[in-house]
Amino acid sequence: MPEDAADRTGLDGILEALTGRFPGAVLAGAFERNELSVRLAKESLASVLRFLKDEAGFNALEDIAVFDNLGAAGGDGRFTVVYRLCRFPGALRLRLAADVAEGASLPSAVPVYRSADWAAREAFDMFGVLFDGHPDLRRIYMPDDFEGHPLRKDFPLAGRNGGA
Amino acid sequence: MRRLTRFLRSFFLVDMLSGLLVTLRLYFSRKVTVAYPEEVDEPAERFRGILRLHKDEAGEPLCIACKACQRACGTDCFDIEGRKEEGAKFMRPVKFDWKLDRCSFCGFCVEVCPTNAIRFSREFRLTGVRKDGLLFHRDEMYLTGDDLQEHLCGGCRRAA
Amino acid sequence: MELREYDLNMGPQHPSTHGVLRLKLAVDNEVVLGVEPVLGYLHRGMEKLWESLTYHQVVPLTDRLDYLASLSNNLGYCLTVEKLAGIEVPGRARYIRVVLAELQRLASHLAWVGFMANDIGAMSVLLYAFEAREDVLDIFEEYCGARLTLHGIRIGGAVRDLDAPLVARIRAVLGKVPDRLDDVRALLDENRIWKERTVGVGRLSGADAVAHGLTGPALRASGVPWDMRKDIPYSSYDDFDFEVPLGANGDVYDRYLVRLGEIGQSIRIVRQALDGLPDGEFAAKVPRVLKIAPGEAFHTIEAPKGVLGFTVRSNGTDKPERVKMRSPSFINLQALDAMCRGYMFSDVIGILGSLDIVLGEIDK
Amino acid sequence: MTPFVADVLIPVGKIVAVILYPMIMVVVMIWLERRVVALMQLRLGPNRVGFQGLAQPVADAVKLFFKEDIRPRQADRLLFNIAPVLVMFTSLLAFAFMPLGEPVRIGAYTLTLWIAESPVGLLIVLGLSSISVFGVIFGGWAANSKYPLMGALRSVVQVLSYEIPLGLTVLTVAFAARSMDLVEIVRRQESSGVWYGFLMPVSFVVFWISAVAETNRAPFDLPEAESELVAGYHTEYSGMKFAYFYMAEYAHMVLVSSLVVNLFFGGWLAPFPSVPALDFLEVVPGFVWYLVKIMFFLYLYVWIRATFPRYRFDSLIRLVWKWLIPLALLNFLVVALVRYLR
Repeated sequence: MPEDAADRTGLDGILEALTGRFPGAVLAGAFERNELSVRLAKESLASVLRFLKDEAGFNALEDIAVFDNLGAAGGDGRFTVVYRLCRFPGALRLRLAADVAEGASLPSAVPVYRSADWAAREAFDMFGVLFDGHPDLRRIYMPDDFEGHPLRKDFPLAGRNGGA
Repeated sequence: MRRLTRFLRSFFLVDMLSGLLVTLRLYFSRKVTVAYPEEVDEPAERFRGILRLHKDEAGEPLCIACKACQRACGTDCFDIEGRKEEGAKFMRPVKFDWKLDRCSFCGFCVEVCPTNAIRFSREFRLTGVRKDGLLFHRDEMYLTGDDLQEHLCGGCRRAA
Repeated sequence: MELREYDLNMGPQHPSTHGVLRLKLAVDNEVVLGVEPVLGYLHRGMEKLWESLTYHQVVPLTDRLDYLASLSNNLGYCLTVEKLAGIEVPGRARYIRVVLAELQRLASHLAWVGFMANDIGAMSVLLYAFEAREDVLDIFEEYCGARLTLHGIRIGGAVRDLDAPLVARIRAVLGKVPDRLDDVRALLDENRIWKERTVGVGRLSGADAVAHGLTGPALRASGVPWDMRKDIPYSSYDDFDFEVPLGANGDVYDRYLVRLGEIGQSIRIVRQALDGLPDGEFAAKVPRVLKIAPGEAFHTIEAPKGVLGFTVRSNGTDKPERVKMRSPSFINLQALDAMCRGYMFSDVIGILGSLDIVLGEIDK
Repeated sequence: MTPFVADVLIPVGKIVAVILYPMIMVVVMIWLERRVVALMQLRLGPNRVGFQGLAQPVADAVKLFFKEDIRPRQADRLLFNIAPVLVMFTSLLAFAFMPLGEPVRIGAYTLTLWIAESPVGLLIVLGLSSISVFGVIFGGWAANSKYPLMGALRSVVQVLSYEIPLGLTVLTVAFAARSMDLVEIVRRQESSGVWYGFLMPVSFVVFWISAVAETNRAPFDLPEAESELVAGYHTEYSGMKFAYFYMAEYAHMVLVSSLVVNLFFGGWLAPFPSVPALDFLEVVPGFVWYLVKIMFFLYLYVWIRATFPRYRFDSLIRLVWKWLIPLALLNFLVVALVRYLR
């Protein structure tokens, strides 16, 4: 998969712009496999997304993935919520990661990206991550009266209350 | 001028009639139905039918109970125990339970078996009426053809 | 007697929801005011299951996501794992994968044409499309022994080499598919009833489509030229020359034309791949117990339904820490509500069909 | 010929024959439809039960007879039970006025192959066929569930709007034959030597399109669109009641086909009456010709169903009000003018 240098400069520019515009927010920025990965403080998420979409031209939110760091070293938040953005044409990839403590919430991306609606609902259903400002945050796969969040690391594998 | 031809074509239902001609032509064309019980469309040579154990020419089971298949299986269908007879070179499986209803025919066990003992057969008739028909013990792993059908579907009236 | 709208429940057992999908429709007489899909009826907890299987054992499970295009799911997952583990796939393996993926796209689009036509009433087209698809499934059966859940693509390459008789058979089938497609096109393309039911229905502008995160043929029918095979090429797709069919006004008719166009392009790609098939190994040497250093990789491919993405996170053991799948049908289905507003009840069937969703990959 | 035989035996015999005739045609039609659609779709269709699957309809009937006849609890009992009977009854009754063949001379007595011959036979047949719509409405509405209700509403609007072009084209035939009596119309076609289908092709085409829509058949089968309304107005029916609806639909199709044959293609006349060279065709009895023509139109029904997609509801209504009715009116005007000038 050819990686031309142009990709890098494009992403460099964005990293500088980000750190410039949101000094406190950007915790870390790194290049892995020709993708720019940026760790953010969760409060600044909505404004960063707004900036990236309107000014930096990242018109597609490809995916919202949640990782459960139960027991891992990551102290400040149990869940890492990763936003995968992409810019067409030019196909630049960006990874925004924000840590969220259990039970805490983070600003929802729905006002910026319409396709974040169900992705956020799935994140809530599977992990219990709360999104502020989400129009209709309820379970998407599990029945509404289901307790617990299946994809959490501490979700019992062999069934609960007597293996029902 | 183009509008006129388009109107005439649509007024005289040309698009409908051409559609009718297609179905008429196919009405007389070769049919593809395979009359199943009488004609059987033999599966491909590499078809993943039911898993069968094999014996070597001398009639000795090839399986050396190394449990490589049990480890490779994603849906843990195998339950194997081996024992080494006195003077025998390899272990032999004493217990070789395999659950057909858990198997997803992924073929990892076949790929990982060192002695090529377990292989796919081309048998695709796997319906049964008895739950224990789906559990195969060691000797039942060698059944093929009618014996296999008897094991799978023993209780069914039609088989009798 | 005051007139009021009522809500209509379509599914989960309904003849044309392509699987167990339930649609709550707010309907005023026959005009649709709102559509709310209800999901979860086919949720098997794939992502939880994957966390307790080894990297290799996950491959047969990815077949069951989009069960009409199992090879694309395999390809998406395997590429992500190879990117994570830094496995180099030999040239021949990459070409074989392109042949298999494009044949799978062919089969998936043929199945789609059949379902779509049947939903709008042209039931014979279903049989013609499936008859053409049978030949492609026979190739798969001869290649790796299964027809639908193939897992013919493994981590590092393919499950078997493409030998000469199989290549000859593939070329023969590629020749036959267009004739059966001519029958389908003769029945549908210019038919006034078909055009009445599809032209201008479920229209979605390019900007809206992008805003909704739509991908795949449905997006390209709105005139937005995004195709992962061209924008972020993978598995040596950039060696082949093919066009990306585009639609003009993003209605059901354009999605129909785009998918038929893509069938033609897939045939072109497979021919080029077969002609230029390099020598060498059909798969890289990958250890049976594959341990990957902690890390995370995200990779997308152009599956028949849209952009299929996998995020794989490893923790050093032989089992993945987490595998997240970005399902194209899941995101595309979100746009259904925007597409159906103001249209008639029977159009909802047409629009839903034109999105080509598969519940296996939506509910995971 | 004792009066008992003439007044009782023969009429009863004829009535039984005219009741059996659509029943047999329905059985043949069920088999024909499944076979023809199958053959058009590259498959064989039923060929196991009886010779080439001919006993399949009988097997279906027996199955339906023994199937549990479920009535939804919230259904309106009376209307729910009346609907299938109403639909079946009107379709069968209309056959009484349908001439099935030319009168047969047995010794001194001429046996007329129809039950009743009335100067307004055509009107009665049309009236009866539109009454069967009530059966559909009651069936859909009485089931008290959403999908059948939508099927019934669709059927109401569809049948009512398609009756207008139907009526107009039938009028043109009555105009040309100067009578509303079906037998007279056929005789008129014999004497004038030309069939009205060729004399007035526009009437025939409009009549045929409206007839297909009247019987809720593809491409106008919206009231029972499988892919949309699950099964339309007869979703909630099962067992014998469903069999009634099922048979009534086919009986209605046979009725409309025989109407087309009598009005436009000279009921029992041998083809090309005016061409002397083809007189040897006269030797074949009228009833056979009548059957051949009907089979062609039944085949056409199935052929169309296998080929075309289904109209959407509003396009269906737009088609009739924008195209068929103006065309029918224009055609009626032309026929009236020709009639007046000659």
